[in-house]
Amino acid sequence: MHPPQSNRSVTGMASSIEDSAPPGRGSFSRSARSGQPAAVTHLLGGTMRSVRVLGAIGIVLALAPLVLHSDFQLTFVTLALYSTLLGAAWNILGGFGGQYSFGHAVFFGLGAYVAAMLQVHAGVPAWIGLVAGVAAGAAAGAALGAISFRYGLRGSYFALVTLAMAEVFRIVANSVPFTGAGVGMMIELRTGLADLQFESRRGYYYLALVLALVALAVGSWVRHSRFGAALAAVRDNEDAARALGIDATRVKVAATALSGTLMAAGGVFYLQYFHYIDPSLVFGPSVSVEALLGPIVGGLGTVLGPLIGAFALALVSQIATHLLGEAPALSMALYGLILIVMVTFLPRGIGGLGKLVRLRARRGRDA
Amino acid sequence: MLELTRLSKRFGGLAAVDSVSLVLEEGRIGALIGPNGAGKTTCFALISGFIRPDEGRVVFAGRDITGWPAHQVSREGLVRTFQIVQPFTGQSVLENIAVGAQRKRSRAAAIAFAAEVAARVGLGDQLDKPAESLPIAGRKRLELARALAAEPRLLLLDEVLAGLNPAEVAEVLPLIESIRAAGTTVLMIEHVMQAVMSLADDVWVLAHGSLIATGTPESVTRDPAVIEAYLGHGAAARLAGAT
Amino acid sequence: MNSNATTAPGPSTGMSGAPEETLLAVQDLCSGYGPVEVLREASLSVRRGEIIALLGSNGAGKSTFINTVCGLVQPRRGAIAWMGRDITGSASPEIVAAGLIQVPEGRRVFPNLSVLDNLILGSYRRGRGARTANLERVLETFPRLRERSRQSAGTLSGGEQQMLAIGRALMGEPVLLILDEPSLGLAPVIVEEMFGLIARLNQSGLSILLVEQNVAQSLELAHRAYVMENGAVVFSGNRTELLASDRLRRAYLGA
Amino acid sequence: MIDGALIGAALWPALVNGLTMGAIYALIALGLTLIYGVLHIINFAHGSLLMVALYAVLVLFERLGLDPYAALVVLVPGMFALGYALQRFVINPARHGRDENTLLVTLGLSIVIENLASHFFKTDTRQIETAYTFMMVDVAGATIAMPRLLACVGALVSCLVLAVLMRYTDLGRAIRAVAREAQGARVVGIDVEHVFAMSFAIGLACLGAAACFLLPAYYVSPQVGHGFVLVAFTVVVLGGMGSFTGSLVGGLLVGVIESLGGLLLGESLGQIGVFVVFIAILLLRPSGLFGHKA
Amino acid sequence: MSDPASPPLPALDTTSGRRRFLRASGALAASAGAAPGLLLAQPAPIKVGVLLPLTGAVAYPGQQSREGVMLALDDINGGGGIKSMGGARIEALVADAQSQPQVGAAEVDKLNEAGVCAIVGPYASAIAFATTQAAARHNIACVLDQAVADQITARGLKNVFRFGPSYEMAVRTGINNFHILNTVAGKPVKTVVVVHEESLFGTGTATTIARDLPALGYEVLEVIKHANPTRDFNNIALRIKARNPDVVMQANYLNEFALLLRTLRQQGVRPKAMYSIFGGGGSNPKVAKELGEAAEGVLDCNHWFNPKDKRGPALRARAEKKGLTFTHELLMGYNATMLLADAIERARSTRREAIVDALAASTWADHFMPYGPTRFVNGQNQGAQPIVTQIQKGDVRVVLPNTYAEAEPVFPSRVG
Repeated sequence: MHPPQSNRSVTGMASSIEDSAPPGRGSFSRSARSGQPAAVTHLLGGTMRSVRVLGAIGIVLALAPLVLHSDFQLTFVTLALYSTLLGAAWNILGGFGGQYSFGHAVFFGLGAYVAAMLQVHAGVPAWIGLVAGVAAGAAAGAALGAISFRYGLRGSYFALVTLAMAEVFRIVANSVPFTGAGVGMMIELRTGLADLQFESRRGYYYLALVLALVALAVGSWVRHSRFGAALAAVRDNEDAARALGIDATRVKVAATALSGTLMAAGGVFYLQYFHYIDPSLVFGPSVSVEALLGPIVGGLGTVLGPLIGAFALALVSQIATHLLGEAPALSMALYGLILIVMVTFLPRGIGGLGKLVRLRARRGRDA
Repeated sequence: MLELTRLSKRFGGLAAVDSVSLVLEEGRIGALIGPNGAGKTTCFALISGFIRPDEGRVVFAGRDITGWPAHQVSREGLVRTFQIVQPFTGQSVLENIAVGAQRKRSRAAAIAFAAEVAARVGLGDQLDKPAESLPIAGRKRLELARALAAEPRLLLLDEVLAGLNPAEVAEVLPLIESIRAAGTTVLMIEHVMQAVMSLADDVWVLAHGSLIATGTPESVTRDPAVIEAYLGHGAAARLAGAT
Repeated sequence: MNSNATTAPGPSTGMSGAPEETLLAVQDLCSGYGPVEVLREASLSVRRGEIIALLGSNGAGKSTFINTVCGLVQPRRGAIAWMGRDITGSASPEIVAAGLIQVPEGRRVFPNLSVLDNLILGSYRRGRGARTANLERVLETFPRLRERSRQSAGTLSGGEQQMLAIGRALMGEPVLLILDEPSLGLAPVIVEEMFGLIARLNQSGLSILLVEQNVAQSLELAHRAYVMENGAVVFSGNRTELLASDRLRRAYLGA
Repeated sequence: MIDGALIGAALWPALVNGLTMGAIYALIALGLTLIYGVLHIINFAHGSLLMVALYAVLVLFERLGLDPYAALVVLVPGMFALGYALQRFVINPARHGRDENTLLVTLGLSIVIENLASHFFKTDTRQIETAYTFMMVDVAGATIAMPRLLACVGALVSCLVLAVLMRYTDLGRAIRAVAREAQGARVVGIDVEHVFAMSFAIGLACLGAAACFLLPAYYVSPQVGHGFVLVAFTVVVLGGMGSFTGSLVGGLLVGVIESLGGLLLGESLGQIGVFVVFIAILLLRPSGLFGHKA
Repeated sequence: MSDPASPPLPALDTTSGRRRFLRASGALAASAGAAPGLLLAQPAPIKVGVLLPLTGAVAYPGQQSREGVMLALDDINGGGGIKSMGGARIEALVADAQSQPQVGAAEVDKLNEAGVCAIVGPYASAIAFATTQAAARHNIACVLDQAVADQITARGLKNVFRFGPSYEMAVRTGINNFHILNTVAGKPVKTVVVVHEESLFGTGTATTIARDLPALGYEVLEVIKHANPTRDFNNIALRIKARNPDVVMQANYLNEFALLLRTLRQQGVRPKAMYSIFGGGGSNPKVAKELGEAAEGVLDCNHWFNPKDKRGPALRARAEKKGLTFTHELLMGYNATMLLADAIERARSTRREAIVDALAASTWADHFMPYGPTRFVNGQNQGAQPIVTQIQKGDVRVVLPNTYAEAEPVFPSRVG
């Protein structure tokens, strides 16, 4: 697999966060305040724009429960945010870093299991479980990255090794006694903020919102930071990056660790929400697939891609069910079909749509 | 600034670079020339840490950097460009250059500095263009700008003029001269002899992996061995006869 | 590169007996990759029986020109006529079938296939009937390939790979053979052989379009030459005219 | 769990079992390695397509009374045609030169196929019983069921047929050529797009053959493919992506590793052996046992 | 296949990221034709959620259960609806949990919004953990069709009711029943090998068997765990052959059960008996038919109806007439629905609290299961028990306990 090209823009809100040039100003123009070229001010302003857009999204979503009286709608958004979290985690490595993992369940499962084992075996409070689970994800990310990238794995080889790693973890979790083996683990029902379990849907909603926003913010940081620039450089051209003094292996390992950290948070959230985990549920391939589907559909390597992708997929699923609800299998097949059609006609994900439109517009003007 | 001692690299029995030794003094522009396939680019890869030499030493600014990984060589201040330009596709011109600039700077400072460098190489009005949309000349400039943004002490330029038309070449020549004037030592691989003639202080001619001539541009271009290496056996005599 | 053929006989300068039929006529061809336009209105023609040298510095657009003519790169503007027929935009299998075959830069032999299989694939667009005869002829021309016919192509030396690439092209019964930098990276003695071979092929009736760095030797052979700069043809003429014009020195040595 | 005498006695039969199972893996992986080796795509729909073939064999058996082995005559060309159409009209148009798109499309395909299967065939497990289901053959002390032995022979023959096809036909040569040197292939006039589609088609034809040999010894359900996908990938990586000899040897090896792993570590934990080998190969010799260096 | 406490290996790809809305389903049509006279005065239908895995890894048992629910609704609505509420029909809102807990939980919220008064489902324990809790927030009664994991009813949730035996109860009964079979036959069986699948259901069963059997005088020679799926059972068969146990006890899913059975026969392994607990294979008429000889004599301790009550065989006949395989999932889906209908009848209301209270106070005895009157403690029906069936002459026959037996057990049965 080749490194993906970064999509520098996404539709709607996203374009304001990414790279749309200020309207009415050519690239020659200098911004009045700083005397710098517009492109510079624009790029420098990326962080602020991200903060603003994410802040706006955060505020809207934080206020949403006031409008969303229906529990179902609340759950729908909660699960879409949970999906966003997984997607944003994967996007750090897969989107910004160009390394496709098919085994992000490793980190997810580790986060969930570490948190569960601490709570069940050691009676540790859930918050500490969260921290420990997330730390485990970071450590696993660093280890897996170090092993894979030290050996120079890339493309499909990296994808396959992560896939196999997840299987190994699943089998081990299935076999050793302290994970409860195939029986799985169940945490005690104990609602309260201290236990990270909530009586009402809103509690989980806000937990998911905070985690998703943090993950998106990390994505935004990566997009606009030195580290992210190095990561994107390695993705786009590893040799050129090395020639400019970037330690490609270290950058990729760090990205894997960061990605693993966020993914593990997703695992802990799953545990706190559903209280029961078993090896197939948390180390199974469907977790990995859920993590990669959103960003690819939404726009790889963009800040808002995971969010757009997660919500779009959730909607597509609803539409499919709405159309063919009588036959669940058929509606699922329709979902798959829509996925294929989307890939065929939106090759760069929904995020690529904006770029395409602008390109067409520019061409139109030229003609 | 740069000293190569009996540098050698073989690929499957074939000597790509065969015992090359040279010394480039600080503040000079050196040129490595020779026909296609002579081993020039391999030589660059050996110097810049992309390939480990089989034998020989690379000493840069008094420090033995033989076998160092590429990113560390670059951090020492020895930065190369690529013959086949390697832009970070999908990123804008400004972003591309900023990657070079960010080694010693914050992201914001790197971006600001990148804009300055872009202006120096004549890309000041293309900052927000996607790198892959640049024509060849633009890409070459970008390649140069990115390396310059890393503020090298020694810059290795691999055919930075190839594919440019004479007007474009004429624009880039002063640029390279100004790089040297700003204190950067330059070693270039170049086919465009016009550039070598007007820029280089020292010229090394490589053919089939070995050095066949060393000297000033004037001396090497008159060297029959060099002409033969370039234009083929007997070319020197024929050209002389024709003109 | 038969060792028997060491010295290249010079071209039949007056082109005596060569019919004036135009095989290939390229008019104002433009093409490129993505946003980059490489070819800018390049024109060229080849008559039957000719050896044409296409010269120019690195990056001048020679390979792009060839690839566009052979249908590997989509032309954007301009016209390509082959034996009087318009083939602009035709797919490469069709063009190969019509007898316009190139030996690409870097040889591009199939490293995982045996020498024999490489050659057989050369006649992919030809009937099975012709294959045996073609194969016999090519192996006759390249005894080295016969010796190594069972070996995989990846294990051959550079020179042998170049022979194989030419042999493979000959298997397709070309009318016009396009050679893209055939001497690249070869030892001088092999280069000599190479030019000898090209001359012999031409004498046997094959028309040749030769892209070469080795200007002197190319010009020895060529009936006419074109010089490209920046995607356009800036000069065309015969050897004497070219050497007189100083265009070459400018193109290669810049001085 | 570990008992020396028991293991000693079971070692030979376990080895034979592993080899027969491995032959089936090899056959399934053969298609995958071809598709990977030539098109460089990871085909996530491979398992689902195997499932389609298995259902086809089942339907032919139940409705028309066609013997599974006789069904080869229908399945091989049928799956071939399906493969050609899929690559030409579904996978290729969506690719846009981006590997992640291929990934999504094959993923989408597998979702579509599996759910259509569960809709039309229901979700229960189906198996067939033939006259030879319980026929046993003695191989130097190890007893093997006839369908398994036939599957093993079938896999070997299929590998051989494919090897001959690859070695001695123009198409085979073209496929091998395109796999490594697509530009060179274009130069000699090979229609590379057509070769891509043919490779996919042959890959699926292998699945068709695999299904005919597998069903009498196994079962089919809409999810039956999942159990084989990862194993098939392991075989492909072990043998070297794109290598047919590799996929045969890799399949047999994986079968043996799995069988011995099960014998020594238990059938659940024993699965880990395969993946450990998988990871080790990826790290230490990513070109596999027979693959070319990347 | 009996209740998997958790679904086996989730689909590689198919089900991720999907959220599904419910749909109203066919109960309407079923009742419409039943009593045309009542149509005019028909009160508002009573909405009941049917939440089952209809796609994904455990789609088959989920769909089977749904068929049972639908048959029950036919009976209820065809029999005049809920009489205490003026003959109100029960309308099923079917939702697909896609074999995933998170989807199941989300569906609960949707069912809540659609105004269901109770939920039947969700077959698998792993999904039930999530759905019962989600339902608890809305105080919606959850009538488990299977979901046998004990922990589900041990969390103090007031809204959860399991009509059938829990997993612990079943394993205990299973072991006792086996001991009875063996004792009556003069104790021909002394040694046991246990084969089980690797998830909650198989592992838990095997652990209990291995713990409790020695106390009854059996020697457990080996406990063999296998993955889902296991593609090749030859090694396991060889191990069993080498151990030469008197009986092979199994706790696994249908696919592996059938493969093992076939392989044992191929390898000529013939233990004196094959006995599975919640194995499902031994009580599946399709397995009995498809595997023929190989399945003959297999014993299963599982959910099954009282064959002496005519309604059981009648239900089976009806299902088979519809082209369905009659399995215990279907049976338990039917029962859960009937239990709920009884509670609604007594609650005289669709108020959720009323239904929860009615269920908790349930004394339902008018069923055709081998249970006594219903009595819930912490949501578990105390009288529930599995019974032992045996495949005899290609069909499933109840052989123990004697009260319900329709045939003499063949023990030892010489399976193989």
